[in-house]
Amino acid sequence: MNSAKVEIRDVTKAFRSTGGSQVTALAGISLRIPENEFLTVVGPSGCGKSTLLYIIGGFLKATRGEVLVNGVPVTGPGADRGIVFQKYSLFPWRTVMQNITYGLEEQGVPRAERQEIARSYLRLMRLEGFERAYPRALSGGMQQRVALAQTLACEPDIILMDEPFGALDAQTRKLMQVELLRLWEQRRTTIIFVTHDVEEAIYLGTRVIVMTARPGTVKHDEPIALNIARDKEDYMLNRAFMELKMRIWLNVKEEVERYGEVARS
Amino acid sequence: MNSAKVEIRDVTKAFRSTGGSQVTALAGISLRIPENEFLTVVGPSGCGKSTLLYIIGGFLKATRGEVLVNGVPVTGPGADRGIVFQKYSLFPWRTVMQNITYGLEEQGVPRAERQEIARSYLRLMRLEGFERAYPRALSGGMQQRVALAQTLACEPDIILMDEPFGALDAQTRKLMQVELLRLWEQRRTTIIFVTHDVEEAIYLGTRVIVMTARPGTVKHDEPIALNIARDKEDYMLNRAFMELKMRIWLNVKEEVERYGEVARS
Amino acid sequence: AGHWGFGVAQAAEPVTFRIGTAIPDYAYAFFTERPDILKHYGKSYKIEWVKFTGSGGALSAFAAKKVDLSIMTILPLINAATKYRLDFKVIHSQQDHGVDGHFATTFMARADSGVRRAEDLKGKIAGVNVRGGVLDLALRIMLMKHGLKPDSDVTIVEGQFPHLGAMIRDKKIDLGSIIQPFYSREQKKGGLIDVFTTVDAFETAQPLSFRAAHGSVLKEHAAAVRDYVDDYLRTIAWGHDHREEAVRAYSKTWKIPEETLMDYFLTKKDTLYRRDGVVDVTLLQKVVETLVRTGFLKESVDVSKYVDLSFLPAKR
Amino acid sequence: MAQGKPRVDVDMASGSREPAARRWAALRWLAAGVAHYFSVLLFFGLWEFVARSGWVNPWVFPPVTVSLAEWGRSLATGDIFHPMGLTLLRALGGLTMALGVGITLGLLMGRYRLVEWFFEPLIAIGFPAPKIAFLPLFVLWFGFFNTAKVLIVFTSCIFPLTLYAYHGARSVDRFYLWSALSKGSRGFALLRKVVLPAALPHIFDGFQVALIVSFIVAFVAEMVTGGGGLGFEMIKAAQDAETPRAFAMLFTISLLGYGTIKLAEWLRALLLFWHIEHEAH
Amino acid sequence: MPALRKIVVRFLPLLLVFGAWEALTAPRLIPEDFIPRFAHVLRALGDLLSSAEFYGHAAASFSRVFIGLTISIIAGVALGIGMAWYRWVKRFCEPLVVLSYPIPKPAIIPVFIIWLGIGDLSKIAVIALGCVVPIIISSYNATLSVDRYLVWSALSKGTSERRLLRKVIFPASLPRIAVAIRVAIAVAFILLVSSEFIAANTGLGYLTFSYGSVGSNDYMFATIFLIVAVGFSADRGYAAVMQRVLAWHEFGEL
Ligand SMILES: Nc1ncnc2c1ncn2[C@@H]1O[C@H](COP(=O)(O)OP(=O)(O)OP(=O)(O)O)[C@@H](O)[C@H]1O
Ligand SMILES: Nc1ncnc2c1ncn2[C@@H]1O[C@H](COP(=O)(O)OP(=O)(O)OP(=O)(O)O)[C@@H](O)[C@H]1O
Ligand SMILES: [Mg+2]
Ligand SMILES: [Mg+2]
Repeated sequence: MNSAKVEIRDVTKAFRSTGGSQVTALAGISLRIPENEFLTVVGPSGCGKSTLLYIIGGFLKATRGEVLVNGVPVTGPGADRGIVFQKYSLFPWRTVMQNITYGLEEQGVPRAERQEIARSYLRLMRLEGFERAYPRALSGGMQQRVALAQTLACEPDIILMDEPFGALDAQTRKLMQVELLRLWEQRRTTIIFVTHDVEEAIYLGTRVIVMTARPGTVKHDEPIALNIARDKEDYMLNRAFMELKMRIWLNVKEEVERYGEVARS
Repeated sequence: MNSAKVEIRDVTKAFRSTGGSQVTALAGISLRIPENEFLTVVGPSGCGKSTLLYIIGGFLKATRGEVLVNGVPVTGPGADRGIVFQKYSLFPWRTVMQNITYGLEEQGVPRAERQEIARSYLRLMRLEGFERAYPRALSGGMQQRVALAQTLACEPDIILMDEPFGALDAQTRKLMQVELLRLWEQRRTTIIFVTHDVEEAIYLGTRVIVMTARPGTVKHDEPIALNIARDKEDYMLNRAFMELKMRIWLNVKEEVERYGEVARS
Repeated sequence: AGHWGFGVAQAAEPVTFRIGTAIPDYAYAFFTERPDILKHYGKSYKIEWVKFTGSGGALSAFAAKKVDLSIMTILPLINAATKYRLDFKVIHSQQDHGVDGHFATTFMARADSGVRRAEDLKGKIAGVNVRGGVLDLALRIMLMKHGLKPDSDVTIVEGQFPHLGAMIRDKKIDLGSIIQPFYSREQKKGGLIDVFTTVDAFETAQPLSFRAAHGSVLKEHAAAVRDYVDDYLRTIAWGHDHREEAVRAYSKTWKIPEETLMDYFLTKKDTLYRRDGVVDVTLLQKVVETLVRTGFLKESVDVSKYVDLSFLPAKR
Repeated sequence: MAQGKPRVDVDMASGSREPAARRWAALRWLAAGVAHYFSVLLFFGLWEFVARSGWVNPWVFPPVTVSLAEWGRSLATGDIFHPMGLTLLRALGGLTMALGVGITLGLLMGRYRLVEWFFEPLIAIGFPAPKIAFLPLFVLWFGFFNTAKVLIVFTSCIFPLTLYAYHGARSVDRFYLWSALSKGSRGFALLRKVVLPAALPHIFDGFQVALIVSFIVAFVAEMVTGGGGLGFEMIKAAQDAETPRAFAMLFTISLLGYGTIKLAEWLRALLLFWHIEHEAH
Repeated sequence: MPALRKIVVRFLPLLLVFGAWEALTAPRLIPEDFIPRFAHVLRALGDLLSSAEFYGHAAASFSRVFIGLTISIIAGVALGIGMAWYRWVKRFCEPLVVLSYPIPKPAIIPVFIIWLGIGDLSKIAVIALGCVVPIIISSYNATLSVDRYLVWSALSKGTSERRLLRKVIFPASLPRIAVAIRVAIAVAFILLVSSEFIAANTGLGYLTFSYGSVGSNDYMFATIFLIVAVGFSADRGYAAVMQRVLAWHEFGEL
């Protein structure tokens, strides 16, 4: 069974911190993510979620273990894996429009087409009228939406998202979730999506993973039946959904509390 | 009736953007915030919530109107108004410990006492073991918690918080909420708290404000009976809570959708 | 510059001489201001002037063959001959010190300082334009002759020519080497007295500066060089004969006020610009011998080997 | 391999070394050293070749080996140490004074409109002025010896230092300032605790530039006004047509500068370890 | 009128300096042999500006400055970024580059003369070599401090490592390189004088030395004044251009 789109094999990551001591962010984490999976990841703050994404992205090297994409070990960043960072880093010297077209430019998409694609994303992200603004003139949520558009516009095979809706209001977030699902269904992309919102994790994911407190590994791995949440408007009141939510929530809670004790002891 | 702790009088803020056009972020917003109020603010992304906080903080000047604190017009930043920024800017040249003690240092608190206070916040924020780490070695959520501690440690009269729990996992967020409420009750601080999470707004606030889409004004102003949420563990299932939540949610939704139409037209 | 002779048509092209010179230069002023008084300029030769701030820089450019002709003074001549081992000849004189009662660089002191002779300098500070230069040597020779040890009995410092006078007045130094046009100015201001001159130091009048040329240039362009020297002497004659016009031209080039120039330029108060362009080898050799005698030069140099006066025109 | 690209933390795994491997390591270290200075060796090789080829007068442009030999001689006899000390004293003396004044002024200009209004145009007009032209005035006022030269170094260094500090102070992230202001920092404390550290990368750029300027200006001042030191020795050697000796002086200043620049880089890494630039090292 | 007042206020510091200059020199508090009266300098400047020959000198100098500066900017940015980004570039270039920093450029003019001749080339080399120092230093340090998320973002969008330099590293470092260029511009004008120190056919630096060595201080200062004035204008012009180029950059508030 080697059809995994992304395979994480026993990845450990240790950071050397100032003072020489070590922080182990990830400890022997293994995961197989098949093509077209929408994997959502939840876990206590500081447990290594971002670090995991950076390793899959090829930005950081694992201290031990490896990540395979399409069966090939990752050695560095590539255009097959798009990423939206937690702190949505836009290019400050590029306007909103130029930020969105960046990846297209790099792919050699002709100018006119680039503009057109970007304009459709501007609409999608409800940023019309800000084409020519520079990032510093945008609110936090607006910047985050530009970052989203920037990555989605490239149509990468695999998308890594680190709390991509964190700075959005509830309603805009909802809209974005719907759009993201639509794109995912259309493009059959593989998505790894870090979030703090358990409901979001269940609503979006085809599988939810709960990570343990630092050092992070997989604590809980739950496949989600598509029909639980996505089909109905009132899924929040659905019994199965609520049970699922409670189960995941308790898992996270356990970890947060455990960590509190670990740290205190 | 001049007992308002913070009074916002017809504040308008227009930014001149590159290209010479203007963006009106706030349009004639007026608010009276009595002492010891816990005001939570929700509203569509980009509606001017951060801008409002910056104006109260004295960092930005209103284009028109003024802000009074204790009846005195605000002319600049002051130690009476603490702030936690949306993009939690820690001083990168200071360790976690030094970041937390910064404000105390400025208040002339003696060293030993500073250390002690900081250590209690470290515990509160579950950051033990990271005293000597520099901000760049922290995860997003950890940085946010340091920023929280940094501001809370100063014990300001008024605290302005811009999505201070945005980068925290659900469980840690819960813990922080409880701690924040405890501090608020103890210290009788006035808090203005921007959030995207409607539940959080209701749970924490003594009053919730929904802002309109850009240009921002007050769309909806709802006092919250304290007993709705805070007293019970299972408040989420409480009927009054759910109704309230729905009401606020619909208000935000309306604004987001209206903006979509405004922008599209 | 490359200038190969290529048959008859090419021979008519004027040769370009790159001439290294110091500031201020006599010839440069008249060649550029009054080309009308020249006879061959632009016909058999042209000039590209390169102005140097010191004779040291001029010498290294000359040695590197970046100039064809160059100003030279006694120490660079000795260096060119003994250290760089260049093939060159001095072809005409420029300025002479002390000949015929003409001006020689004068070491001056404040009238009220008590310094009247070299021996009064014990414990004092003396300023020269550049240590290791010819004036520095003159000062040292003078001090030694009067039983003083340079550097221990007398501190020697550097100052630029235009400032030495003011430094003496300002009591920063007690003695300074003053050349023209500053000598005239200081005299006019008063309050300074002459202590000694280079003639006293070297015990002889000296050719101060002269023009040298590479052997190869002299060989390849003998005729053009001759024409150049002829024109050069023409400017000198013209200057002596039309002093007022000369003052104007010189002032225009170097921005020295005309009234200052009128006071000394081309008179006995000035260094001598010889009409015949002859370099007095005997005097020059005497300077060398003094340097050898006082230990500033390890071995003597036969100056005559480096002087070739055959490019001077036959007596007019 | 790209230096910037990895930007990963250093590999943690570093096993203990076998004695046999240690010899290899030593050899590799030597090879790396040669490789590191390859450009210098190449340059010297080229110089040697050209100087011996007969294209230039070897007395005017002596082979590098001759110059190095002369340099070695002056090091061996120790007669270079006195001028070296003089130049070092003047350069670093002037620089130290300029550091204090320049950085303070620059930071003040960056934070206070009034200071900026007054000094910014003066800096802009004073910077391109050739300071050397004012050396005689310095000599008149401050004498022939060290003071005038130290002061000319000071005046030359102060401009880049101020300008870099000024721009550094101007580009401090406004959230740092806001954060500090809302915690009660004002005036000098704000300057020292926030503006200074935040501007430190800029300030260090300025320091590195000023360091080089100080060496150059001290040397040139000695060339022009004498009074001992490497610059004076070099001009004297040039006058006496002792070209190898002149080059020896240049080697000395170059190596002295190299040492201090490396020291400054080390200091930079030490003081800016918190800054992201440190991660790339 | 308000416009005029604004200009006066803006340039008041300069007027004060010139005023102080005149005030100190007019009653001869500073000997005229060192610094002439400001009024005399202006007179000399007027005289120089009315002679055609002078413009030749100015053109020669400023074109050298321009060329030298351009070379130094291109080479400095390339070297600085290259040394920070590619280990082998740093390995190969750094020792030679750093060893060459502290070499006093005026001192090696004779060597330049041997290799590049007496003409423009040796002077351009002096200017370029001097100006390149701040630019290399700043581009090197700025490159090292480029936000790594920006680099990662670009890499994951298919930017090749070589393009990365142009698309991300350069623009991200630009605010700091811009400061270095501002410094380099000033240095270029200083070196304009030094580069013509030892040998020259033409140029304002040559005029400075020649007038200085015959004690024509008013003329000497007039040339310096002009150099400085042009340097100042260049600085202002550059600042205006940079303000537009760096419109995206967030400057700290005053
Ligand atoms: N550059 C670094 N140097 C040292 N330690 C680091 C570095 N980056 C991350 N860490 C540590 O690794 C751990 C995991 O960090 P990471 O950013 O992956 O957490 P996270 O799960 O994304 O948390 P959050 O939800 O708060 O964003 C943290 O404890 C952090 O302190
Ligand atoms: N410096 C600036 N220059 C120009 N426009 C600005 C500037 N800062 C903010 N704006 C504009 O003002 C509006 C309000 O911004 P603000 O940051 O207050 O929004 P917000 O309500 O905090 O949004 P979010 O929830 O996304 O953080 C936005 O449309 C933004 O584009
Ligand atoms: Mg994270
Ligand atoms: Mg905001």
